[in-house]
Amino acid sequence: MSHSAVEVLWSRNESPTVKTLAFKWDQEVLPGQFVMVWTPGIGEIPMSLSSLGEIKTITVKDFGPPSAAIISTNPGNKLYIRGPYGNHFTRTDGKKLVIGAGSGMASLAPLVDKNTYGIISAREKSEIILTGNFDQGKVMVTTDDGSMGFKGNTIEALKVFDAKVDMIYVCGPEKMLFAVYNYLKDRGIRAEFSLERSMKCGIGICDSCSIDGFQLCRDGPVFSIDQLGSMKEFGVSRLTYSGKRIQM
Amino acid sequence: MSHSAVEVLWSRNESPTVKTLAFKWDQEVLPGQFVMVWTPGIGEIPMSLSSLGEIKTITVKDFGPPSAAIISTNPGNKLYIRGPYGNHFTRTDGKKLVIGAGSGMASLAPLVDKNTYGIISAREKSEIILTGNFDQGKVMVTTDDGSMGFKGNTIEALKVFDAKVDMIYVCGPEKMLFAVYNYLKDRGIRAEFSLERSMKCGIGICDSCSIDGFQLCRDGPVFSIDQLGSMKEFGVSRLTYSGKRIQM
Amino acid sequence: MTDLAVMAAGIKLENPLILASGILDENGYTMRRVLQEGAAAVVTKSIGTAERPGYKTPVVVDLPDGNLLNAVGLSNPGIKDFGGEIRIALEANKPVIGSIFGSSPEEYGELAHSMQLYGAAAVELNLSCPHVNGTGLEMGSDPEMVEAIVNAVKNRVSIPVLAKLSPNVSNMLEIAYSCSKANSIVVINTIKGMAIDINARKPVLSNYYGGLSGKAVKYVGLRYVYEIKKETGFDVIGVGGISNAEDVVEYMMAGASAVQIGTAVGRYGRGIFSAISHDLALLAERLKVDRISDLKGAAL
Amino acid sequence: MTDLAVMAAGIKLENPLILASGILDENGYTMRRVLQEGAAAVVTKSIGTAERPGYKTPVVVDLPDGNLLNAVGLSNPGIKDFGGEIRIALEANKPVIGSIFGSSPEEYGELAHSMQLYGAAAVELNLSCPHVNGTGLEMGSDPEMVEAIVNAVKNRVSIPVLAKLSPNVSNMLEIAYSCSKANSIVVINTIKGMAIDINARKPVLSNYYGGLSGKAVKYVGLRYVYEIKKETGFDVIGVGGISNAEDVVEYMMAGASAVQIGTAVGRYGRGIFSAISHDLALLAERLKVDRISDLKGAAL
Ligand SMILES: Cc1cc2nc3c(=O)[nH]c(=O)nc-3n(C[C@H](O)[C@H](O)[C@H](O)COP(=O)(O)OP(=O)(O)OC[C@H]3O[C@@H](n4cnc5c(N)ncnc54)[C@H](O)[C@@H]3O)c2cc1C
Ligand SMILES: Cc1cc2nc3c(=O)[nH]c(=O)nc-3n(C[C@H](O)[C@H](O)[C@H](O)COP(=O)(O)OP(=O)(O)OC[C@H]3O[C@@H](n4cnc5c(N)ncnc54)[C@H](O)[C@@H]3O)c2cc1C
Ligand SMILES: Cc1cc2nc3c(=O)[nH]c(=O)nc-3n(C[C@H](O)[C@H](O)[C@H](O)COP(=O)(O)O)c2cc1C
Ligand SMILES: Cc1cc2nc3c(=O)[nH]c(=O)nc-3n(C[C@H](O)[C@H](O)[C@H](O)COP(=O)(O)O)c2cc1C
Ligand code: FES
Ligand code: FES
Repeated sequence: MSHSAVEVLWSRNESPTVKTLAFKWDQEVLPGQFVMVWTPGIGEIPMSLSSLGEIKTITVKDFGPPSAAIISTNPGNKLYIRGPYGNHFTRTDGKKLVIGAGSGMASLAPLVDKNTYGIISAREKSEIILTGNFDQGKVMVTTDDGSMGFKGNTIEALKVFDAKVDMIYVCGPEKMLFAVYNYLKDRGIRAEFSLERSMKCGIGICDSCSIDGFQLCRDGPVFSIDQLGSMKEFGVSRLTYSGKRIQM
Repeated sequence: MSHSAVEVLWSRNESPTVKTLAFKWDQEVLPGQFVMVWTPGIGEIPMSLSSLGEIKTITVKDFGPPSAAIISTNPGNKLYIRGPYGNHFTRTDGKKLVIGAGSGMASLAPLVDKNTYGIISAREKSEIILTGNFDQGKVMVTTDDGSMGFKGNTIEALKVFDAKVDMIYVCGPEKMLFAVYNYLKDRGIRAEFSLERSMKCGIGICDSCSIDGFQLCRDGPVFSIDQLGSMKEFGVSRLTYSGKRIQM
Repeated sequence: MTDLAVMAAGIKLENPLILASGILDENGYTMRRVLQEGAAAVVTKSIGTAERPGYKTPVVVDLPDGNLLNAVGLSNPGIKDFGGEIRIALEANKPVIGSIFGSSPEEYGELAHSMQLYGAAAVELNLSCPHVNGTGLEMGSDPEMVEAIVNAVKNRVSIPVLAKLSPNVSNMLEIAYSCSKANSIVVINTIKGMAIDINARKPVLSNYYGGLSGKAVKYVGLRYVYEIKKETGFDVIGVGGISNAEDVVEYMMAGASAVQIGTAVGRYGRGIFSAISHDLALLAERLKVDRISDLKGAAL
Repeated sequence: MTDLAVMAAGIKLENPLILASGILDENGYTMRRVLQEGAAAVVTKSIGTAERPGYKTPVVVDLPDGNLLNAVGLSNPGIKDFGGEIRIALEANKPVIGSIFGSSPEEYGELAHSMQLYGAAAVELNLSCPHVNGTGLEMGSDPEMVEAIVNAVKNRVSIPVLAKLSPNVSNMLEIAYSCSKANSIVVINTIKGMAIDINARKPVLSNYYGGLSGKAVKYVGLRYVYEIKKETGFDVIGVGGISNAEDVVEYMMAGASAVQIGTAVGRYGRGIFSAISHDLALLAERLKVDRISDLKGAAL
């Protein structure tokens, strides 16, 4: 048996294109770790866990056929998963800020506690998800079109965010990560970034997820701001599913 | 690495045709268990361990090429062994009698303590081995030709042996075992017999060592008198190395 | 309670578990006991015309992780002296399948005929032993020879004929097609391999080369069962690396009508047949089928 | 201290450990890091003429006991876009061996020529991928085609040529002989296999069939290295199931001049190269040799 078959207990729409699915899986998972979710006949893709209790969840954006297939799994039906894989965010008791864009909020969700602020961005209102995880008044929303919250991008939000925090966690499209990295790099704040790459194997074999010789599926997906500093591929280029190098 | 390479520390002639070889092997072994001893290029045969301390020994009779090759292994050279295999004799604190013939004494040797009597048989004097393991006066020797001890066979010795014992352990040629079995079967004494068969694998795969569907290498080589009572092959027939059934 | 009975090669079996050829099946008393302890049928050791001692020891290498290498070398007493063993095995009142090896279609035919006379429920043609010259794989990699052997045997006996094929070939499918007259195809025999002892600086097996079996070959066996079933539609019996109920179900889903178990019998003891039967019934319940045979071909 | 340097296919290697094709070798930065972390050389992923996405996921199945099944499907960017990756890898100043696959001798020749231009220290011909039609094994099981490919490549490049062969054939030795012009024979590629998920009732790989690699195939690889070395005397590089220093020594004793490591890199991480080098030096001392190369062929 290669995958665990877990039954979907319930699902919930987070936005018109994002859905959370819940299942029972008796496995310890740390924030930032991911699973590979297989839909027989369609494909297998990496998914962060968006809650880590006895009942676990994934929060999936409808993108291509593999993610669409996961989203259309009804309660009572099975998800086929393997993992958990990868390293994890370093937890801290102090004051923290999470910066998430799009479905990137999924992997950040388990980090959110009473002491956590958030900056959540998306193109437009309907794509903003998981704001409810934060305490009242601790979350700042930005949209490209200003249809919700602040009109602008993550960096602009970051500039007006003035609370001092002990740790910043970031997840979202690499362009955003790169911008945040550049903004933070000389500011001496602890920060961890969860990256995305094409992931075929999840177990450090296929090289499709690598960045600067590190395998996202083993050495990542979470890297500290210092680690990113030495990477030549970060924000610059990556390999496609076939292995062709393209610019970001 | 399939076999453990153990260095022969010393060797000692027990008789013109029997030699004991000692080696260090960090492995718990119970009395009656055996190892497979491989001589590269020659063959691999089962050997009981004749002492079980930190320094272990095998006591080998020069029979065919495999046993001759083991015997000619000089101190400093290596034995290639795997195991231990098989079940073992049930130890008891009470008064015991060991009955050994020929190299059968090897597997019985670890059982001998202050409270143990022995009947050792062989065709002639030079084949009598390991008498020194017993306390003075507790061992009875018989030879077919009367060249040492009592002239006669094991059964005749058993008849004159009058001490009451709690357990009898027997090892030697099946003819002898069968005779002892028949002598003891209605006498209500606990007894265990270690059998011999051709042994190719030692791990319950090849069927060459089987008796009545039991594998000597796994279920044996030690069987209780009650187990032997239900066996149709015991003392009657066995398979040769090629698998041909021959009468005993 | 799940119904574990299956039909394989036209033989009704009380459960899908058959003892594979070459493991605990040269002594009639052992076969009888294996049947009494829960196997639905046994395949005998491969028997030839004349007595053969086989290779010198070591004839097996006990590998890690439930794998094994062997080169027993088709040791056998010769067909004339094997009837007695089959007679003893048959006392268990379950099917005994006679495995045979030869060097010509005629010889296979004669051996099969003797097996039928001895009361074998079927005959299994070993066309796949990887470590003996002049038989087994040497004949089994030539589709025309395979066809000639299968046809010769079919003409000589009325009991079902099983053709056991080797994974050590480029053209398994072509060979499978050449067995169209057989009642079932049995895959796989062992994969040719070797083990070296670094202290002795020598191959361990006296024959140097042997056959790999056990847990790791399951994935190779599954592929052959699946591919042959899918392409030819023939009855297929799966063998290779089976050691638990999940493995059995995987093979059945790949299209096997029954399975054979070899190496794991050594590893876990004869009790493996009743243990797997027990687990198989529970697993079938979990998979929501009443009859284990309902799972046959489910993954095709 | 033991001298770990070896000569393989005419290339001097600082230790006998090479990264196998298809594992952590499509991104130049990864190859560079693997070299910096202790591999003596890397073989690139097999590269063809045109870009290929390969198969849909799942492309691997993580099996128990250090085994793996894969059907990546020769995904690659196409030779034109691979020069940049090799350039990055070469920054480690160690040999980079370019693996290629094609569908004709001419195509192999062209690809090899590009690899030479990119600075590859040698070219490895993938004649053995078990799960893609029209290349790999399909060509690699025909001795005449293999000979034509090897000769075409030899005529086109001056760097050493390695022929990587498949274990999924009846006639490996004949194929090996047909590579007489190659500088080394690399064995083995993966063994064709399959895995089934009993809950999903489906083969796991999107391509259904894949290639088995990892610990269990070591015994099959050893056999091929030993047999080819013994019969042909050609230089042989061993690959299949190597995960520790003992495994390396077994392959070298069987006749390998160097070894490649694939699956175990995923299992134990890139650090496996330096870990094995360290253990290899200790093991050589225990075996009383000053140079690891003294063990080459010791079991022949
Ligand atoms: C560590 C990690 C965590 C993630 N967590 C989340 C999360 O929590 N929520 C979320 O919504 N997303 C997450 N993602 C992104 C997610 O895995 C998908 O990449 C994303 O959903 C793309 O959607 P898709 O696969 O449906 O779309 P597509 O664009 O259709 O395809 C991407 C996938 O399809 C296959 N594919 C692509 N191209 C080809 C081709 N040419 N030939 C064959 N097959 C191909 C591959 O399986 C590939 O992974 C995560 C990614 C990573 C790396
Ligand atoms: C559990 C057990 C414990 C034992 N303990 C001891 C002990 O402590 N001391 C002792 O001296 N003996 C012991 N023996 C007996 C020992 O294993 C040998 O069987 C005996 O020494 C015969 O000697 P040999 O193998 O040298 O002789 P041989 O008669 O030459 O050969 C027997 C062996 O040679 C091989 N062989 C035989 N016939 C053929 C053939 N036709 N073709 C190829 N190979 C063949 C096989 O390996 C076979 O086991 C024990 C046996 C068993 C089963
Ligand atoms: C020790 C041993 C002996 C074997 N002898 C035979 C044989 O005589 N005839 C035959 O057809 N297969 C023989 N085989 C192959 C098995 O029947 C079976 O095909 C193979 O071992 C794979 O199954 P397994 O992994 O369950 O062992 C033998 C296998 C082993 C391990
Ligand atoms: C994921 C994966 C991809 C592979 N891709 C290739 C390839 O592109 N070309 C090739 O010649 N071999 C390829 N192979 C085979 C390996 O190079 C190697 O021959 C095989 O895996 C056996 O070695 P191992 O057991 O150390 O992995 C691949 C193997 C794996 C596991
Ligand atoms: S996904 Fe294959 S190496 Fe990370
Ligand atoms: S020696 Fe092979 S079964 Fe006992």
